[in-house]
Amino acid sequence: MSDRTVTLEPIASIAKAPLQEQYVSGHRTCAGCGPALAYRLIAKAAGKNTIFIGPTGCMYVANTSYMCVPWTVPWMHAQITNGGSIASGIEAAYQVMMRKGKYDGDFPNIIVMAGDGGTADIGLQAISGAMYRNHDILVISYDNESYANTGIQASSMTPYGSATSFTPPGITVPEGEKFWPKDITAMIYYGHPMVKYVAQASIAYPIDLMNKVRKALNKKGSAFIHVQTACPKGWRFDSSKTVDVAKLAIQTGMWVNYEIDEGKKTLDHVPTKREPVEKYLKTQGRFNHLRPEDVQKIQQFVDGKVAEA
Amino acid sequence: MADSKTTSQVKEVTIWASGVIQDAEARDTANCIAAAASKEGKHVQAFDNYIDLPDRVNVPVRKYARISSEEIQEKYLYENEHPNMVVVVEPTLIKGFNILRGMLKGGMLVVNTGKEPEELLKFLPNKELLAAVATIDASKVAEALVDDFMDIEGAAAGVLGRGIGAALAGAVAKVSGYFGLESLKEVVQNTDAAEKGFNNVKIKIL
Amino acid sequence: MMKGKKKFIAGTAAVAEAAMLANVDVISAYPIRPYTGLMVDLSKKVADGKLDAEFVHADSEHSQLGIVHGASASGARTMTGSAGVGVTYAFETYSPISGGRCPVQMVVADRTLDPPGDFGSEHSDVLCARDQGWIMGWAETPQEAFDNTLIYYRLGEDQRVSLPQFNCQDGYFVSHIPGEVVVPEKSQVAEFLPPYKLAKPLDPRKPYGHGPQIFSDQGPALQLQRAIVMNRAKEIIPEVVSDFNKVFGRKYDSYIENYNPNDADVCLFVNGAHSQTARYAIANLKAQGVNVALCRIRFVRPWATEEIAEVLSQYKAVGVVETNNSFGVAGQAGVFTPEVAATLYSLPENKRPMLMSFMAGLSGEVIRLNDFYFMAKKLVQAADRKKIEKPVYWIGFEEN
Amino acid sequence: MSLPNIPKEKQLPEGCIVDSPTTEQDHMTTGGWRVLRSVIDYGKCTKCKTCWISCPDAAIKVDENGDVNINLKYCKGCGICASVCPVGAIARIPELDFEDVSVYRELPF
Repeated sequence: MSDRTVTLEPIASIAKAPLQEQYVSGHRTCAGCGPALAYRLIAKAAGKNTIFIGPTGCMYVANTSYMCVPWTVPWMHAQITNGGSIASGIEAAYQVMMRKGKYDGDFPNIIVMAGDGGTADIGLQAISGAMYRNHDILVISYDNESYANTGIQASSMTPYGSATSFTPPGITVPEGEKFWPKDITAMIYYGHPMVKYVAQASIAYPIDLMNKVRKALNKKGSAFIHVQTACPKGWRFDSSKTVDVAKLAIQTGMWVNYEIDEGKKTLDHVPTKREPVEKYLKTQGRFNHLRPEDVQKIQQFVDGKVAEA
Repeated sequence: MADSKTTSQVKEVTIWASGVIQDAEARDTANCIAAAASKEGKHVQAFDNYIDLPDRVNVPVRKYARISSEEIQEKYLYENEHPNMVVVVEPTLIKGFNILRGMLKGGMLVVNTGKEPEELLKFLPNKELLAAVATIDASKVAEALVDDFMDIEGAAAGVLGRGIGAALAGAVAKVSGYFGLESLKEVVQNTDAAEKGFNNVKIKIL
Repeated sequence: MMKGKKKFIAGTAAVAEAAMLANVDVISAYPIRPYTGLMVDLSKKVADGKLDAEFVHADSEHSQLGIVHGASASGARTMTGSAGVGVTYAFETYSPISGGRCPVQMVVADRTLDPPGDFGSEHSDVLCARDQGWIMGWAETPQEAFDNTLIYYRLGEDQRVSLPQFNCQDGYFVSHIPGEVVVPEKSQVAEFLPPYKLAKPLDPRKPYGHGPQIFSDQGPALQLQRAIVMNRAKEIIPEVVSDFNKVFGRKYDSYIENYNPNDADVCLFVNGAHSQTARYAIANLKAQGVNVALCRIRFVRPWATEEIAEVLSQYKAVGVVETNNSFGVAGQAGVFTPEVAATLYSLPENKRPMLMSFMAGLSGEVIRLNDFYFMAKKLVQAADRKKIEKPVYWIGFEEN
Repeated sequence: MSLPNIPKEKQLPEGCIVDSPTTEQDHMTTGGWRVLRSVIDYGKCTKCKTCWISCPDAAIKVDENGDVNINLKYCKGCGICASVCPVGAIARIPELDFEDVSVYRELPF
């Protein structure tokens, strides 16, 4: 396997974060877009020697219309189905081209930015294939918990009890979304023995997110990061609250930051006193319809998840 | 050959709004206008701008209503090419965008704001296109904002005129005369807002 | 001169030899009968160090195509392949690859689509993708499969074209029945096929964005762009084929092989492997005093409209051997009949032959000499009577 | 077969492969979206750069003195900066209260 000559150093603080932007101003994402913030931080952490693969999703449609490409680094569209396989092909190409002397640059960071649907639903097969084959790539799932660009339809990572335009609450289905979301990070880690690094991160903790990206890129082989990216359009909150909602997700246990590095699991940002989930649910219009028993159910689910984390 | 631009009898109403937050309201405004004119036997269309999709928070979105005494021949257009009337749900948009694009001389502008019509003129570099500018504080008279997840692009419209759409359509009725207040009241739920929109609109003839 | 080593191998193995000589960089594989042998051969060549390439065993055909798409966009020469429902499973990827102008090569040993569950050859699988902006054509023999591999790389990678290619062969007939293949020397291949160089690869040292969305009014120009380069591919085929013939000592026609052209009144229009049997049938008939010609196309895409029209204009009746299904299609046969009909329509009426279709070679059915005799008889009858009695014959279901 | 030529004004890069920007993407300015303008009180600002790191649009620039500045050409007015500011140094003021037209666009968005 071709080696990188450059190791990405950890970023100590906001003050030490690189000023250079790789995901630049001038894109069509929502005001207050969580995925766009994640994209910017990830690109910043990865730096210049990077290739992004963008499977169809918000970060393709909202970013690139009208021939926009707000990346200073190479970017390639993939179908929503095949972010994992296109990245595999790029990685394979660089391996062989460097071996054959057809490319004399440094081995690039190859990053797939897939949405929750492009990771856990329609894109799962290609990503799982890439992880199984241990291509030297980083797959990031920017999880805004729905198909947002098409008008907020439920994905398999939409939380229980969300109202989406495919899971509207009504007399027969008062809770809206009836199913519990897939645990994609666990699926990737426990289902792919060659994957040595997976992490969950949040836009509420930008330095942690950037350092996880750097750690993942420094690994040889496949790595996976699942980033919760609050979505003002889909979750129905004011665009100024994107980071606040993301933080509340951690404080209530609705989202847990952790990493598994070569088998060692570390929990991050564990709240000293966990807030009730209701506090989080109240901030978002998608949960407006929930009855006390639904909230109770979610609280139990979260309690269980936190207990086993 | 006939020129489709000059032979068209269609009155075009373009509604500008801030994405996501006012998306449903703007669509509702277009639907109210079309439904009211239809009550009077007019040929109508109401549709979303498709080109600017996906809808995003704060992005300018456009909705269109088209009213004609004769059958509308070119039904499949993406945009109103020459709006006779422009309605602005989020007043700030007049600063950032040429909301009068395509307008021929003699057009009308209705803005959802508590400000006086005169105050807006400084933000309109092409104000010479306008025959009238009007303001209505629709957000104030209607109070409620429609916030319905199912009211998104492509889905069938539900109840019309629950929120500020009724008030804005009322103002449009007064300013344009394309349809009467009574017809509007027949199609909207919030008849009070429609009436207030009609009565409270401040018009400045230019 | 025909230099090189003679081998006795089948079509998929022949392509593997060609891929090795083309020094392909990235290969993506997924098994499905009858093309799998290609990848079995290639994986061994890579494992044995005879070919320095990345051999990626994918999780599906769809991912196979994704892998070569990404690799090709990065500047690597690529090969993938499939058959039957595998070809259709990957369908989503075809237009993005040609639209992104990545000259991927996909080898198809064709196979009937399900149902019926059937391993046999039928051209229906990859013909579904004939409108996706890919160069497409069939080999008649393992030798031609070998040769087409190099010809397609040269044509598709030409920067005036930059389009992906379906390098097709009849499943089982060509893919599994060995024939003599002259494998040329490395130096000859190097003379014919320059190294792959993409105009704007994914390269952090000179970044580009590949495939953003566009304004709705920009779409038509991009579609026209693809039409123009497909047209250009057609224009440079003679240049490529003539170079190939010169370097390797072969005698390929550019677009059409017209066998026994001069004495015949009628012509069989055939694509792929069955043309070999047709040629023997025509020779046998000629010995009995019955004259039939053969028109075998070397490319389905780009379709050589003028050239095919010119060849067929010599005849009074043309019989299209379909080898594929297109249920409910104009003419109620397969996809070739409407294409030939449209081609003939460019001719003046007095030069336009009558047109018949023969549904044959479906679901792996062998087209026998007797079947071709039957088709010849129907064609000659139509030419003599100046009248088509029946436009479509389903071979095997017709009374004599 | 002859096909029409693509006139110059309609020509697009082959395969829709376009040049990457270097510092900003000027043909997609987004300042016109803004309803509320963020205004920094430099008297309160501690230069912690929390606003800078939290901006999805990279519309906050850090100058050579470490001061943060809002790039009105691109700021969509989401208000995250004001929400995350630990000292409350960022106010949100209606854009219409300002007379300057920062952006004026014809093209879609």
